[in-house]
This record gives sequence, structure tokens and C-alpha cells, in this order.
Amino acid sequence: MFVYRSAATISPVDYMVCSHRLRWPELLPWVAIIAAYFAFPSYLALGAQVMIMVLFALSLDLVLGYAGIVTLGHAAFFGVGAYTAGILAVHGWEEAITALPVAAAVAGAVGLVTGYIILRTRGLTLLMLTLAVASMLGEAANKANWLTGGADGLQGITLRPLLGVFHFDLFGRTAFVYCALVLFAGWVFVRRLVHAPFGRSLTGIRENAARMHAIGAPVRQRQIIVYTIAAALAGVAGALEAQTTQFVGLNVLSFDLSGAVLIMLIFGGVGRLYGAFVGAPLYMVAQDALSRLDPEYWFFWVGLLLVVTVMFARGGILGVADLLRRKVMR
Amino acid sequence: MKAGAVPRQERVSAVNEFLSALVSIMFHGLAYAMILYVVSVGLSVTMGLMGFANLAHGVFAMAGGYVAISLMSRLGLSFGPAVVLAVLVVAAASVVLERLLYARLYGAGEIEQVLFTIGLIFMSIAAAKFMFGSSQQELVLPAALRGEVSILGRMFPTYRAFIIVTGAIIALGLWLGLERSQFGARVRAAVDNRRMARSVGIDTDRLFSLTFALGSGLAALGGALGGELLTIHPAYAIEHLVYFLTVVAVGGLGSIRGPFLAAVLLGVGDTACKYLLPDIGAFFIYFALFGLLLWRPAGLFGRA
Amino acid sequence: MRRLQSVFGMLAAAVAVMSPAAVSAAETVKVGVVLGFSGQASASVDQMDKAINLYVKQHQAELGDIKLDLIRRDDTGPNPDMARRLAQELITRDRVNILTGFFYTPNANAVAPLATEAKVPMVIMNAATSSTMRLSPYLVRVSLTQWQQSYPLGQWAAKQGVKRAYTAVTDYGPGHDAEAAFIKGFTEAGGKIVGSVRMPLKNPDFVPFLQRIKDEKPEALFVFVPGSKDATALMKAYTELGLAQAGVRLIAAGDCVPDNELASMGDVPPGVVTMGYYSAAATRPQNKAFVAAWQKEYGPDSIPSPFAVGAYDGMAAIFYVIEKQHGKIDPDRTMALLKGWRNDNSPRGPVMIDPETRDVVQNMYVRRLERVNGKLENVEVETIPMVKDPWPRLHPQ
Amino acid sequence: MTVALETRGLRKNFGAMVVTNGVDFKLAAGARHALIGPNGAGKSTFINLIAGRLTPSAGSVLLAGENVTALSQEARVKRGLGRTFQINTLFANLTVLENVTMAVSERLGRGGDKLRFAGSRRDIVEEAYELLKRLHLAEDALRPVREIAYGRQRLVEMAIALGLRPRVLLLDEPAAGVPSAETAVILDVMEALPADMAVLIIEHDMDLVFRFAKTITVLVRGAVLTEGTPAEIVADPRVREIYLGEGRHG
Repeated sequence: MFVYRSAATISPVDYMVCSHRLRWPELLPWVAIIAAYFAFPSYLALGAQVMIMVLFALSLDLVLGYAGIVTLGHAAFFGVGAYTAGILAVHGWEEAITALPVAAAVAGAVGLVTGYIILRTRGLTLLMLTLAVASMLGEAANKANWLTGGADGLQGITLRPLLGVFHFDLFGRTAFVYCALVLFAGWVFVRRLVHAPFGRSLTGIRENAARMHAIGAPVRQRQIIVYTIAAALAGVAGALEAQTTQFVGLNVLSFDLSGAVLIMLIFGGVGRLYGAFVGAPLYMVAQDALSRLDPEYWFFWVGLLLVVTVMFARGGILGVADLLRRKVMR
Repeated sequence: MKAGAVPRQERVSAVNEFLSALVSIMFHGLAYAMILYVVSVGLSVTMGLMGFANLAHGVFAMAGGYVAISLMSRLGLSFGPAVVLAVLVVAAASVVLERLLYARLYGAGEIEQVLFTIGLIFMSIAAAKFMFGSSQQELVLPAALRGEVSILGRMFPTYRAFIIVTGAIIALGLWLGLERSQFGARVRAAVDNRRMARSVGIDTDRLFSLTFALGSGLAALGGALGGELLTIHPAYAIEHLVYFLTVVAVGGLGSIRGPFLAAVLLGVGDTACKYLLPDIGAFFIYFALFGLLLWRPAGLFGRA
Repeated sequence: MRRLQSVFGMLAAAVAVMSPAAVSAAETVKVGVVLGFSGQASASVDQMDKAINLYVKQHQAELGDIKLDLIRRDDTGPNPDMARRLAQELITRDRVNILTGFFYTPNANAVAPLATEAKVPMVIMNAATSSTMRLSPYLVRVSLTQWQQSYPLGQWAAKQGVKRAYTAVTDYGPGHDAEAAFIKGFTEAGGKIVGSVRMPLKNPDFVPFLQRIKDEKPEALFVFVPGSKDATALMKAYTELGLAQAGVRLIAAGDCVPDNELASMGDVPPGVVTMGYYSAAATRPQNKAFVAAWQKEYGPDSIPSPFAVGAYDGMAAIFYVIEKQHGKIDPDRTMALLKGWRNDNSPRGPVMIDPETRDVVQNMYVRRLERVNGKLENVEVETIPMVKDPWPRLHPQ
Repeated sequence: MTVALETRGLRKNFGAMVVTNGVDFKLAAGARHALIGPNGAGKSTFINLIAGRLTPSAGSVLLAGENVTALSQEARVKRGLGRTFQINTLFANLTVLENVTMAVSERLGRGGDKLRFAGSRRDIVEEAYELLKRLHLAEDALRPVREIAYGRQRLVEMAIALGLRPRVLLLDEPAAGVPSAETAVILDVMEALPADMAVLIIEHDMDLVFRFAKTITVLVRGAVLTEGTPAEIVADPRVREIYLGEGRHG
């Protein structure tokens, strides 16, 4: 994964030891987010939703990009997080920030249990089982009217102002800043994780599980752990969605959402940490723009974009960018 | 005899009721299963042979339905010829698609294939909506298939009886065809070992195209025949995707018999659950999927 | 690094392109329309959109030099978070004066708090859950509620002498409402429910459910399924299984027989009775004129559905408040005008807004599904005048 | 002699096909032992059974006297068993140094660390790099494995296994697919292995086998045909028969 071309001058050990050092392009998303806050004050609601999806896609990247687990049911955890935060708020837990760890814990627990059961399988079977988990939760949420509000959605979420000061305003300023800060924390965490031996070993599992077994790595255990962590992170994203929207509908558990986040991530580039930061905004902005231009048939263009991406831009946008850069440097 | 006569009568009627319920479940479950089978078996073969996660398989079924319906309503063809022609048209079109697009992704990862086929589904939904409008299309059945037919003293919808019989014939034909014929032997050889097949001189490119055409043709057949049961509308491919994939996953990739058994299990099970336990009817398919796949991760007839 | 720069450059450019244009002139009224133009219900939404366009075309002149700016946004289906974001953007960026549309209840529910906060009147053109109205004082509804049609249908059925009825509804919010409303109306009037079943939302096949009901032999079967494809599938299953011949009468919520879908329902046996607020076959002059105008615009094969009439009347209400205020929309004045608004020219007959609940009051019609000149039609056979939503009375706050 | 590795009545069948047929085998501590046999004799299966990649149908595997038959691959690695693969089984998109670091890191039980950067353990990287130097791979340290020559990839295979500092090392055809000019490097590396490490090698290159091994076991149709010193094996008429027989087929 890490191609160090400019490394000829320093010793390989030194190079590898500082491979996790922050390089300045990594700060670009944050510059962009801060700039967006001031430059587009009327797009803050979209911005908040984009950042929620970035966090969600980031959690998927851990599972899909790093550990190589293809899932069509990642919305399960997003939804569990969203309902947890929503239900807490409806029942009087109106403090948003402390609800996040609770949502993470509940979603993580669901991830742990389901991961433990389904991660013994591979390929199509695993794909179907991830789908089944999300669909079952979706059906359950629809059934449990008394708890979730069913198809009408969970109403009556009220939140106290953040830190007692910032209430969730109509322009989405608070929501934007709140999402940005949580996303930042999520990024710091995920970045640490993927640059830690654990993250490297996930890459190893994706690249070659047989070898990971042969060097004594507890492969399945690591997969379950990362699945759990990613589930918790997706739960946080879901909780953010519930809190900023102050509403939770069944769509948070839908196949559409699982598919959308998968598309966003692959679109941006898988297993690169920054694919989520590129794919989610681009997809959502493109969707927003296309659905304005052509409300009835916009998904045709999205579909076409997907096909073209796969045909000509494998590795997503960042993959293509990498390729171009390498060609230029040669 | 001490128990008296009244309970006995009740018992008889309870038994009758139970039997009649059982017959209903079997009948409707099988009709549903046959459609699922005919559509999914093609997916099983193509997925097993080419290792291609083709989520867009349902698009071909939908296309079959649309073409058949258009042929009937616009060109005035009758049901039978319309279905046959629809199958041929879709199969031919699918080969073009396979050569132009699918073939480039045979070596690609699962992720790319999933993304690509989701893209195809999106495009198919928009295209169908654009061409045929967003409401569902009515499949006008010939008079002979409408109404009810009496089987063993009970009335059953004729169309469903027809579906069951046709489905069974197709299943038998496929089994004989793919187990006995030269083509079948090649397909199976290629499913087992692609590199080996190529090295013994099987033209895998052609074989892939043919198989793909067969798979899509079968999907089209299922879509057109089953248009009254699984109604044809733009979101068809995505709405039934889970069911098709489930049949394939449970049946086992590359298998002919597997999907049949899986379709019967799921079709009858789903129907039974709706009939007997309607409140959890929606969960059945997922529970079944979960249980069966954990028990046999490679499917009932899958090659591990 | 260059790649990231360029990516974000593109992003910024893309966003900049979509920035709001210059602030509106005084006589411009902006109306945000939030509907699922794409997605599951696109067929019904298409009808609504056509009705909106038709109304604007017919009544444009009445506005004089007031400019009406309809801003359409696609919420893509039951996506409350998206609907809310779109509404938020319509309010904060486009500065709309009125919000309308809302096919799905969850979407309307998610937007309702925004209406309160931003004081933007919100005209619901479809979403039919009674409790929604309590979420904001800035809501009005011009379509109907489940209780409004299924409760009187229950009463009517019992009065017709039906003793034993079975209910079958789709297992989600509106279905639960319809079930509760019918059972309440039916049992209050002396009927007995012999069984109830909830059918899954994602349901490829209704036959097993109906087979079971057929085996139970009730006198009548009450059904609610969401419109469109489910309705057709249900009717087909009813026909195919010969429930009518077995003596089970089908009585259904109007949603099960959308006028524009009747052509694809095949040979539905006679005797199906539904309760609804609109039938394209109604013979009152307002409707004849409406259908004629519709077919002139969209072709002789196009038939308006109740969804269309909901949207059409929604536009009528919006035009009313625009004209009354000469294009200067004040939220509270708008709400005052809407409360008690009455329109006798609606294709569905007289319709008004209850000043208390802000919900629609309208005639409900008992219709028989019949073949007229070879085409299936909902023939109105009985009128229950000016029905209020019974739900608030039965569920006091 | 202390026994580093032992199998007792080890048996594996796939359906009706018996691939390993009751093998009793002992590997002494510090041994230089080769397992040879014609194609399809079940050599790789035998290695996979020992390593725990396959589960035996019957019989047992003992590591330093401990029965490990029921243990996972991971657990066996923790008990000092290392292996290479006949077909390169590497992290193709990672650099050579990363490949080996991964193994060292797992050996030291640091592979699951989550919140500490991998680079913060300089000693681990250094150890891996030292290993690369010993295997003449240092100049390729920062190149992705997929970009280096096949023969050098075979060395990475061994480097990864050595990064585990195994007491028992299983080498599955280390020179397979390597041009004969380059096998010398591989032999060099093998000869420089620590004396206390027990090495079991499967190899078709008889030259390599006879120069390296002190003991040879011949496996035919899943069963041990004979075992002895290289000289004894060369002299054994049954072995000659098999190899000449095989030779006739080309």
C-alpha cells in the first residue's frame, strides 16, 4: 500500500519509522471544511450531512478497504446508532454529546455479535449475510412501532443546546461545527488505528489471509474487532444524523443507504483513509446537482457515473489521481 | 369412545383444515418458487462460471417482461410467441453487454463488480421508467390461463398451475441439458477450473458469452412468464434482488440442482410463514438465509 | 497533494455554481415543493406534479403580476433526513414563503419542526397520518387521513349488514392506522372482527394471505395497501383466488383502487367497494371539467388519481393565500387565511380546512368498482358529507 | 535426540481419496531434513497438516512433545512453527520491509496494538531490516513485493518465516520456479540458518536437497517409503525406481 519512491536518500528504517507522520495534504479536508463554513453559509445543512456520510464511509473503509470485508449491510450500524441516539433523546436524555458514546457502544455491540457469527464466511455468502443482518434490523424497527415510531418515524427528538450554549439552529451552524468536530475526532482515531500495527495487520489480512495465519496472527479475531470498531464508528455517524435531523426514519437501516455509502467510498478510493473524504462529498454534491437538473432520471446519470468509474477509473478518484501522479513522475 | 362424538367431529374438521392449508401452501409456494428458480438459476451458472457478482441479473428478467408485454400490446403477438421472442431478444442483447462491459471485469475484484452492476441497475430503472412509465405493466394472459382450475376437487388459479408445470419442465430440461450435453460438460469443466478448461482447448470467451446468454435468457423467461406474479415495473431488479441472490447463495454457486432446492425451500417456506405466522412473515427469508448459510456456507450444493 | 487540491477546487467550484441567485423581488412568491420525484412512489408523485403544473397553467392569470416561483426538490422516497435538509435549504437559502408536497408521512414529520421554527406555512399534499398535524401549528393538510376514510367505511360496512369481517393491511404506520380506524368504526356499529393480518411492506405475493382469509370465510375483507403496484397486485390476487365467488366481499381503503391503475387490474369481479375522496369517474361538473382539462394536457389515456387531486387542491389553497395577500406572504396571516378555507370547485366536491385541527374536511364517497364501457371505474354510489378526521376526537391530546 | 516435531499416524483424505496415509515422522532438533517424493505424493498436504492449515482425518501432530493437533495455525506459530509456501504467499502491495515487519511484529505480540503507531517501535523495524540484510534483500526494502523479481520474492517468503524466529521451519519448495543460477543465494541463506533450528524442506531440485539435507524421507502416495541419509537414499533401488519412473513421464 505504501509506495515510497522518494525514499532513496534516507535509510529504509528511518523511512518506515516516520511513515505515519502527518503530511500536509492530509490537512486539506480540514482547511476545506473551515473554508466551507465561511464561504457557503447557506449550505451548512448539506455540509453537515456530507460530513456525517464521510464519517460513515470512513467506518466502512476500515471494514472494506483495510480488512477487505465486502458488506452490503453497513447501514445496520448507522441505523442502530441513529435509533439509539433518537430514542435516548425522546426519553429525556437530551444531552447530545454524551449520547454519542452510548450510540457507539450499542452499535458496536451489534457489530460484535453479528461479526462473530457471520465473519466465518466469505464471498457471496458473507455479502448475503451482511445484507440479511441489516434487513432483519430494518424489519424489526418497522415492527417495533412503540419504540421506533415504525414507518412514520421517530418523532419528538428534542436536544438541549450543546454545552448548554449552542442550540441547533435553522441554518445548521451548530450542526455543521458539531459534525466537523466529531468527524475530526473520528479521523484522528481511524488514522491512528490504520497506522498502528493493528491497521497494518488488517491490510495484511486483506492482501493475503493465508500468510497472516502463517505468521500467527489471530485473523478472525482481528476481523471481528475491526468490524466492531467500524460498527461503533458507524453508530456515531448515525447518532449524529439523528441529532442533527432530530428525526429518525426507517431509511437509516435501508439497503439504499448501505449501497450509497459503498458507492461513495469506492468512488473516492478504497483503503486509503481519504477515499471517504473525497467520495462522499463528490457523490452527494453530484447527486444534489443531478437531482436538481433532472429530478426524475438523475439516478441514470449516477448509474452511468458508476459504470464509467469502474470501467475507466478503478481505485476510485484517489486511485486515478495516484496513477496520474505516478505517470507524471516517471 | 368415552371422549364422545363431538370432539371427534371437530378433530376431523381440524385435520381437514390443516390439510387444506398445507395444500394451499405447497401450491402457492411452488408457483413462487418456480419463478424464483427460473430467474435465479441463470445467475447461479454465470456467477459460478465467471466468478462475477452480477447484482444486475434481475435487469434481464425485467427486460424480458417488458419486451414480452410490449410485443403483445404493440405488435399484437400472443403470449407464447411473445415470451419466446422476448427471451431471444434479451439473450442477444445480453451478449452484446457481456462482450462490451462485463468481459472487462472478469478479473476485477468483487467490489468493482458490485459497483458496476449497481450502476447498471440504476440505469435500468431510469431507462425503464423513461420508456414505459413508472407504473407497472399488465401482462395480459391468454384466456386459457385465466380463472381457476380444479385439481383434486379444489380450485386453484390456472396461471399458477401453469407456472408450476412450466417451471418443473424447465428445471428438468436444464438438468438433463447441462448434465448430459457436450455444452454442459464444458460449462461444468470451466466452472470447476477455468485455467484447466482453457488449456484443454475450450474457447472460454465463447463459452462465457454463451453461458451468459443462457443465463440472461432464462432470467428473461422467468421475468416474462412470471410477470403476473412478480409484476414488471422499473424497480423490479432491485426489489427482488435479495430473493434472487438468496436463492443462488443458498443453492450454491454454479449448481443447477442447488437453486431448485433453494427456491422450493424459500418459496414454500416464505408462503408457509405468511400463511401460518403472518406477523413474522417478513423475517422468514432472512432467518432462513442466516440459518442455511451458517450451516452450509457454500450453499446446499456449493463447491466449498 | 496536487490531486487533493484539485479535488477540493472542483468541489468548491461545483458548490459555487449552485449558490443562490440574487435576492427575490417583492412580488415573487416562492413555494418549495418537496416530493419523491424519483424513488418508489414516482408514479404517484408524477401525477401530483402534473396536477401542480395543470393548476398553475389554468390559474396563472389570477395572480396578475405576482411571480410564482415553484422550487422543486426530490426527496427520493421515504428519506426524512433528506426531506428535512431540502426543506432547511429551501427555507434558509431559497427563502421560500410556503412549503408543500410531502408524499410520505415520515418526511412531513421530519420537516414539521422546521415549519414551526422558521414560521413557514406547510401545505401537506398527501401524507396521511393523523398525528402529524399536532407537530406544528404551521401545518395544513389538503389530502386526507387514514381515519377519515377507514373509520366511516367500518361504520358503513356494519350498516350494510356485514357481521363478520377480516382485516388485512400492510405492516407499517398508515396500515396500522387504517386497521385501527376500520376496526373502531366497524365494531362501534356492531360488527365483529374475525381476524386481522398485517402483511409485510416488502411483499412480492399477496396470495398466501388471501388464501388464508378465503379459508376463514368472513363476509367481508377490509384491505389497506399502499397505492400503485401493491394495489394492483392485491386486486389481482383477489381475482385470481376467486374470493368473490367464495362469498368474501372486498371493502377497501381508496388507496387500493387508484384511478390511474385501474386499467392494469384485469378482470376484477364486480362488487368491490371502497371509500375514498376522489374518483376520476365522478359525474359532478367540477370533476368533468377537471378530467377534460387533464386529458387535454396529458392525453386521453391519462387518468388523474386522488394523489393528483390532493396536489391540485393544495395549489388552490396556496393560490388563495397568495391572492388574498397580494403576494406579500405573512406566515401567521397565511395560517389564519387557511383555517376555514373552503373550496367548492374542487374535482372531489366541497373541501375545507377545519380551523381547529387545520386538517381537511371533505365528502367521503362509497364507490363501487364497476366496468363502464369496458373500463373499470370507481362509481360513486353514496356520499357521506363533510367528514372530519375522527382521530383527534378519539385520541385527545 | 530431542524431537522438535513429530507426527503419529497422520492421515488425510478428501472424500474417497487418501492423500496422507498414516505417516509417522520425526524431526530432530536442529535437523536438516528433506522430504522428497514424486508429484502428487502428498508432500504439500503433509506440510499443511503440520502447519494446521488442514485438519487431519486421523492421527496427531506434536510440537516439542506437545500435542497440537487440535490447535489453530496461530497457536502453532506461537509455539515456534514457521513455514514458507510453495506458491508465493506474500503481501504483494506492501514493501519488502513491511512484509517482514509484519511477521516480527506478530512474533513479539504487538500485531494487535491499536493506538500506538507502528513506526514507534523502531526496534521491530530494525530487526526486520537486519533480516533483510542477511537475506541480501536490503536494497529492495522499500519496493513493493509485486515489483521485485520472482527469485527475490522467494527470499521474502523465507524472510517472513525467519522473522518469526521459529524452532521448526518448514520450507515448501523454496527454490520452486527460481532459475538455477539464483538457487545458490537460496542455498546460502539456508546454510546460514541457526544450528538449533530444525528445518524440514520439500524440494524437487535434487541438487539442492543433497547439498543441504542430512536426512531424507521419501514419501510415496501419502505414505513414507523410506528414510535415511542422502547416501542411503541414493542407494535405495526403490527410490531410483520411482524417480526413474517419474523421469520417463518427463
